Amino acid sequence: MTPIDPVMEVAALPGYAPLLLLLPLIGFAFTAALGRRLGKMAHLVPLGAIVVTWALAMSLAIPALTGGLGEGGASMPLFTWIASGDLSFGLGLHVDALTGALLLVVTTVGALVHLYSVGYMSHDDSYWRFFAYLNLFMFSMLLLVLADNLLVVFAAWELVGLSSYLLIGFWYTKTAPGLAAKKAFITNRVGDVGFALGLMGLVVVFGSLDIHTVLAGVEAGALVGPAATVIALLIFCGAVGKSAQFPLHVWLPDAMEGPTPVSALIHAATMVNAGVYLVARMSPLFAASHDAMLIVAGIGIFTAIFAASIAFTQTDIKRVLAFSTLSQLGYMFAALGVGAWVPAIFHLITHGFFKGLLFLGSGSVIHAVDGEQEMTKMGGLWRKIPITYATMLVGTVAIAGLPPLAGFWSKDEILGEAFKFGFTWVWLVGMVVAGMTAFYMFRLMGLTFWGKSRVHDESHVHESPWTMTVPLIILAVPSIAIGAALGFPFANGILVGGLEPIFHPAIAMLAHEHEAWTLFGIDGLLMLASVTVASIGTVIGVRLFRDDNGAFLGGVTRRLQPLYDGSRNRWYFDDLNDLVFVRFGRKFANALWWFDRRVVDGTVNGVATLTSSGGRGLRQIQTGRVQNYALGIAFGLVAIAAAYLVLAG
Amino acid sequence: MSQIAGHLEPYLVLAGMLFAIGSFGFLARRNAISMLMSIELMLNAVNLAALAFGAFIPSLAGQGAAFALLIIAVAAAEATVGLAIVIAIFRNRKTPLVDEYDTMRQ
Amino acid sequence: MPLPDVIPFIGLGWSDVLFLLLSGVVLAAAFAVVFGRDIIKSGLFLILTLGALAGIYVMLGAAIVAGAQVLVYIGAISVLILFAIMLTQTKVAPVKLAFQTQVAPAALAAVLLAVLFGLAFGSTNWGSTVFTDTPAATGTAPVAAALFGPYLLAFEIASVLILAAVIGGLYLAMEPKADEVGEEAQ
Amino acid sequence: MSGVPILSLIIFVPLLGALGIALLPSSRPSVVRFAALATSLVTFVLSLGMLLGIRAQGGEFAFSEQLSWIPSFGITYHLGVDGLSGALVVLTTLLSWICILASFGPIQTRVKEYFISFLILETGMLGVFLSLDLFLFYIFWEIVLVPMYLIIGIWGGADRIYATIKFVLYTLVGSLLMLVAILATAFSHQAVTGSWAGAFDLIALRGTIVDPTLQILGFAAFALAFAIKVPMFPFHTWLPDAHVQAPTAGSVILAGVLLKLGGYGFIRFAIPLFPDGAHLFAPLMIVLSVIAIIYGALVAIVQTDLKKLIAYSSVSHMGFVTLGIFTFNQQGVDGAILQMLNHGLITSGLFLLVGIGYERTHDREIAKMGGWAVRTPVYAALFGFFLFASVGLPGLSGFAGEFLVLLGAFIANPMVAGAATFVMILAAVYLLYMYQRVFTGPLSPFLKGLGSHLTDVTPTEILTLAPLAAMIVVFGVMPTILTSLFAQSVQTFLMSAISTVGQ
Amino acid sequence: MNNDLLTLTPLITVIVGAMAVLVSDMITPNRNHAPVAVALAALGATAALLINQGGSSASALGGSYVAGPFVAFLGLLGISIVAITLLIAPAYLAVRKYPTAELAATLLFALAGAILLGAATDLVTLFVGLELMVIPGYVLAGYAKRDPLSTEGAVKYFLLGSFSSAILLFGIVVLWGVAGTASLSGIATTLASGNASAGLAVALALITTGSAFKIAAVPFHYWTPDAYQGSPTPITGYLSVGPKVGAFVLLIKLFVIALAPLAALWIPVMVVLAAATMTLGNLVALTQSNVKRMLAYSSIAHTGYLMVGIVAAGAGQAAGIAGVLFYTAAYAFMNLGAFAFLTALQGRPGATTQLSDLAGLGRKHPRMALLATIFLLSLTGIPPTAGFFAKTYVILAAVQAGGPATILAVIAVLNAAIAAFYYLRVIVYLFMRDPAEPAIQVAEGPMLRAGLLLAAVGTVALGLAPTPIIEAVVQALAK
Repeated sequence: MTPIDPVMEVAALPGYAPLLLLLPLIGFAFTAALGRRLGKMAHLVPLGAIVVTWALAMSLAIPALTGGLGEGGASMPLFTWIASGDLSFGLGLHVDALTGALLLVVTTVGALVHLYSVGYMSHDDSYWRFFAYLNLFMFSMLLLVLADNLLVVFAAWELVGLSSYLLIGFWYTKTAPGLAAKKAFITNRVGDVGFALGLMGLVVVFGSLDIHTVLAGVEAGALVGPAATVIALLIFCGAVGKSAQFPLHVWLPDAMEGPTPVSALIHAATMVNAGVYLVARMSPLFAASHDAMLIVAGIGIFTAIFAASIAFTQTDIKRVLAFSTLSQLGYMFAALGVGAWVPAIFHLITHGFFKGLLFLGSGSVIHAVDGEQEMTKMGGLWRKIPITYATMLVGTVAIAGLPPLAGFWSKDEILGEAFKFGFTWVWLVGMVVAGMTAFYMFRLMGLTFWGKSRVHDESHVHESPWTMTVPLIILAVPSIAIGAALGFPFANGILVGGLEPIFHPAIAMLAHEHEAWTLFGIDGLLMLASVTVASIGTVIGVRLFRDDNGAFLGGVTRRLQPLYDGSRNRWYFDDLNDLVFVRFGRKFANALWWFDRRVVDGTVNGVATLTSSGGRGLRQIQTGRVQNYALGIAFGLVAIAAAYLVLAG
Repeated sequence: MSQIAGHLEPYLVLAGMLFAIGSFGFLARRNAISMLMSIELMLNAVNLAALAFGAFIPSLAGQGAAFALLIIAVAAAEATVGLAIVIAIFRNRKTPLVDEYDTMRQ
Repeated sequence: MPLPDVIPFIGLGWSDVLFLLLSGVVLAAAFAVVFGRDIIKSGLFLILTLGALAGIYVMLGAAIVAGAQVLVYIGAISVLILFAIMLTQTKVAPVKLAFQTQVAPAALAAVLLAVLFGLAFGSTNWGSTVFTDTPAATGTAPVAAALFGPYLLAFEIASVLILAAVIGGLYLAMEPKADEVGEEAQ
Repeated sequence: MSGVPILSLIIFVPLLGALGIALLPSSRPSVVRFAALATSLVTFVLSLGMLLGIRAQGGEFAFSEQLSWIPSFGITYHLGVDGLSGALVVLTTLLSWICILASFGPIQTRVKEYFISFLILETGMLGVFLSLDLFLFYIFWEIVLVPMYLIIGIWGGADRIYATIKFVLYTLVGSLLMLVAILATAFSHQAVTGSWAGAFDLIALRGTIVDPTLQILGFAAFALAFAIKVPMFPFHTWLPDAHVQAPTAGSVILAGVLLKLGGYGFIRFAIPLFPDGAHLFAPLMIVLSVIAIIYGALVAIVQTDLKKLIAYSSVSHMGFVTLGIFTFNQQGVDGAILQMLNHGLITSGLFLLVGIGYERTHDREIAKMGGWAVRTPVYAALFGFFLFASVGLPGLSGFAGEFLVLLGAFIANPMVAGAATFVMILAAVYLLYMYQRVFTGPLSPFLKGLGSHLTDVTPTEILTLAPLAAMIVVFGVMPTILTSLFAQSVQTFLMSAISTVGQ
Repeated sequence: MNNDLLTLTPLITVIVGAMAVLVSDMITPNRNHAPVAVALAALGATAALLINQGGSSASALGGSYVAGPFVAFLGLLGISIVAITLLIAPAYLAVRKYPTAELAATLLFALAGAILLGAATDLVTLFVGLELMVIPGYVLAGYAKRDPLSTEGAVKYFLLGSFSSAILLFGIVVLWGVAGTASLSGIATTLASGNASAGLAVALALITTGSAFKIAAVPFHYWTPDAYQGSPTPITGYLSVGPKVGAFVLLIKLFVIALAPLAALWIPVMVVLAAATMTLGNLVALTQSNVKRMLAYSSIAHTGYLMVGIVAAGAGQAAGIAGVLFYTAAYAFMNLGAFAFLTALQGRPGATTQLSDLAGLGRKHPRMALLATIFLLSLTGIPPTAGFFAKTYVILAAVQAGGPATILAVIAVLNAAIAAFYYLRVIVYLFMRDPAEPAIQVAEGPMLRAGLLLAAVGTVALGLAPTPIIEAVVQALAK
């Protein structure tokens, strides 16, 4: 249990690094305390805090990604959090390329969502509360990515869960958000149990939860075999919960009950990526267990196709996006599973931007049609809200994986490496999913913007204020360019350069042979294939939904009724959960409750009644008649005499 | 030569019998006065035993009588109080049958 | 001619006969006391029992106790008893009035006790002297010696005891005054 | 400072206050109230002073006082404090004044008697924590019963008499057997050393009890007494009844301090005196603890009464305490003690909040509530805060204790930890399920019916909750404040807990 | 002889006091307080003499009376019992038009008997002393001679009492015959040498039965509830402690001293009796709705606890006797206190002592209720009261004795838990129920208050600072 010293030399973080955490925290505390009195001014402090945070974050992220901080990254110990005997868990900050990648997404999208919310939430009574929660989330999320100790990561893990709970349940006077919030928190907790147990395992093995100590230990081969598999999978449980992978995916679609900016920030761009981050961060641990990798890949790719198949038939605009998020996260896990760590993070970044964009766009749409989310009640909106339309189109193309937009680059790398590392099945499914993605995204576009309008009162439909459109436009930029920016030239763009060292140990452990990237070779073919699939999906989608041909669609639906219903009802998975956990769980708990009252407490009261009834029985011998008493005495005398004679022998 | 009267045991056995008879009377008779009589029988049995011991156990020579006299005195005192109590309750209850004095029970 | 000190054919001494006779009377009379239905007769039989016992006391050489027996019991106690009988005005009683319902178990208990005493006293070795005839009559001297020696205190206290009993008895037996009312409640 | 018998002061100031109050006219309840508050505040200040002094003083026990009391049996009036008892003492004095303040409104009948009982109760509890003489400890242990009996029985709810008698009898059965064990222990010491000197003295007795049967039976008797107090499954059923019937302050003290007496007893007396017995029984205790943890949580899910729900959550949370103690490793014990203190802060807060709600609604039926947050946002927020603390959210004090206990359990036996960790889910289930039904959604007809009576928290009420909330945050961020405070005690405990035959 | 008289002075003073009481009553008839005053004076004088005799042990009349710390302890205990009884009784008797003179005199006679019991060294004196203590008890039980219940109780008490006296006496005589001596210590030595014969076994059985009756041990307890319920409440108080103390002195002298060599025989029987006694007493008390009768049954239970001490003593633990003595003292104060409380509640003739009568007393008469609570807690055995320490003492002795005694100790504490239920139920009625209608009339008066206070002080003092008593007890045993 003696800690193993980190192998890589670590630089020191600049002194202002803690501000990344303090600013949002202060913003939260301030707004929570005084926001109520500030009315419509309540956003100033939180927004300011986040903007500054963004600037600071960039000043760290960019060097980190471009190797400016050195391979080991930079860190700064703060204070000991929990200490017991020879174990102590300290809070410290650490920034390296991986952190940088996350900072990039988190702070950028975060800042934009704050700005966006100024407009989106302007009519809400508890405006201030929303911004307070947002800052609390930013604090937690940044703590999660910056922490250098897994216990702190776990803490942040729970805190983002809390913020997510608070924001999903933001409109607490309605019933649905309350339920959704509860569901989200509890489902996450299921994963966290595994996470916690995994951490305990690590403590027992390494005597520390300091990330570098642990990883160094793993790389030194201190953890192998079943133990490695078990611990890796336990930690993966946490990721599955937070990143809403099958079977813990159920909370994410419901989470759409929260305000749309929240969906964009937490449930698309940042928090749900925490799982990916964690697995990537612990890459050597997973690399140490082949089985663990397989399971990660399996769950990832299954979630990808499973969610996509559901997204096909959803009519709530935000739910479609939610399922597509699941699907895309599945992609990332598949990538992590096959050992394509860099592409996974790459996809995390690109997805963060374009999914954020899509969600904010959908928010703008909903805003435009007075909170309507059913796409069946939209249509033909492109003229009314052109900016929203344009930006969302960008996002759609990006996610569909059509070159040269962001999605194409990351998705292509994932599929490519999956194939090259011999995970043909992952590759195949991935291709299919790529096509499906393109299809359902254009279905979304079609139902929302094209064809003739199904909005009941068109007069109200209006473009959103600049506070909302500006973020859309800003986000459109990375959705278009960041793929190329980070991913070109192929297989050794900036990102690869930055992240390679991070994953080097893991890659080394897996010993994947890496031959050079060849445009006119296997890589080119794979690229061609993925583009083709995406295009096919796109074409079908556009073709079917460009203008209403309900008749034809109805026909198809009818022919595939069972499949359609299954997909529409999320393959009945929530009903299964409800049956097994809620219904049976309640029955079981009630049984215990009965047991508690009747058996456990019953015994206690039983003893009491027994005693008193014994008393009632015994008092009968007091007949009130002297001679009965005397007879008792006489026989007592005889008995005692007999006893003595026996004892005396 | 005597076969019986010269030995201690017969007297004790006689005392035992008398004691048993007395206790039977005490247990079986309903009338308080009869019960008092039975008690007197029992006390006399004790007296007999005391005297017998006094007569046959060398170290107790002469003490038997003294003990017996004390017992008689005690018996007299008991009887006095006993009768007084009987009279008192008879005044309240108008019956000497003790098994009817069972207001207090359980 | 003097009597032979052993009765021919039976082999018992005269004292034995006397003892058997007296104990026979004692037991018989005692039975009569506890079984007789007429309480007055019971009283009289009690006197008989006590008288016979006095005889046995004499045989045990305790004439003084016999005397006290006659004086105290056959005098005082019997008189008290008769007095009580008058007071309670109970004449001959039918069996159900004379005897408890628990007569059978009572009999059982008594028999058990009798057997117990009989066996125990019979079988025990008391380390007692055996006399050719009845025990020698101890004069009054040793009794007095005992009473005014080791038992002096007991003797004095016995008088106090009787005093206390008399006081208490008087209090209880006295008629309540007119102005005093009864109560029934505890 | 060492000249002043500060521990005796701490113990008996409340008693003196009670006597003083007895002389006050019952016609002036407000005077009585403030007299009680003043007394408890003085005690609180004294205890804080003591806490600061502990570190300064060397040795295992600080400020110790020892006076001969019943020399014929070597029974002495022996007090002493270390980090562990010091922390618990401050918890007690803190909760005491909070409870007294919280009783200002609710208690309107027989005010004088109420506060007298309460101060006597405080004396009893403090005495238990500060006694180092088994006999003295037992006396305080029993004294605690009486005022609690009255507080539940006189100022309690409809079914109070059943509840209070159950509470007292249940506790008595355990403690009386403990008395026999105490005497047996003392006698064995006398038999070995030939003198009564130190026969009842904890420090003198530790490690001297060699007789194996006494080790086993003695531990069993002590453990029963403490298991009932904690309460461990299956001796817990008095708790829900007592909690539901007790007045708010009663529930707070019950959950905040009385349950801790059990855990403290294990650490201070049962295990150090009978390490062999402890090791023999440890597996059983661990199993029972895990059952309590899971079982309490599951049963809590289906409760329909707010107080009952929290009562069962206490069963679950206290299961962590016993689990941690019987891991016999640093993490487990550290965690157990943290858990005791934090449970004291958090659950007390929850009971206070339930009481505050009861003041408005005169009801605790979850089914009747709903959408409460609509009317009283601050109340709802505070409730949420304590609730998440109870869920064990990192950053709030609940987490550190639970994690360390689980870690300790994992080190001892991963299976056990695996089972116990599931309560992370269940705790979230029963608490959030309750919160969602009571506070979120549209305002329920029942609450609507209350109209203007459904006011938000008053400044006084906030004053009772603020200190708890503050400490929950502070100890959540820096639990090391506490762990370093009682580190020494834990070391000594682990030393004395080493079984002479166990290993 | 002169010396003897000096030694006997306490005894004589009590007896003379009794007569003086009667005389004073003749001089000033219908003056209820005069006799009490005289009696109290006599008690005071006796106490002074006893204290003066104190530790030094002297024997009189050829050793048939041995004064010393043991006698002093018992004497003072008896004096406090009688004194408290005399303080609480007059108010009760006055409203019911019963005289106090006979009460005072009778109590003093009984006290004389108790002192003699303590001082006796031979069977004969022991028996006479016992009778002198017991026979006045019959009178007292029937003291409310116009009250059918009182007389009924008296008849039962007397009949069973004299029956058992006969049994005990028979046993004593046979023992006397077997041992060939009346001296207790002499008996011990003879028995130690010889082996147990059938006759001896029977004697032992008779003695066990007789004394078990006197202490009201199951199954010889039947007289207790009826006699206690019937007697006038203050007198019940006396009966429940005075004769009980005496009876346990008898047990100590007969079993622990004279029959010690036969401990192997009688300990098992005592263990069974003790267990049965405490259990039955508590279980039945549990079902009583009349507080007075409940206390009667509870006194049976306390007999059981006291027997634990006897068993321990039989097993050779001096602490056993010490425990018994301490317990008797504690029990005297707390139980008399409880009955004094009931007496106060019966300010009106015809007032009952049902639990329901106590409802809500805590509001109307807080002080009275507080005192009652002290006595009840002490009876329950909650520290820091006399009752707690008494229980602890005998249990400690039992634990020391080990073997069956330890099991007995466990049974005892479990019983204590049962007992807690019915004692606490009284407190429930006092404080947790609404006042009963019509409200009961509480008797007042300085004497009553003094009696209550005396009992309360004793109860608390023996709990908080038991040391003096313990030392007195230990010294009393150092012979």
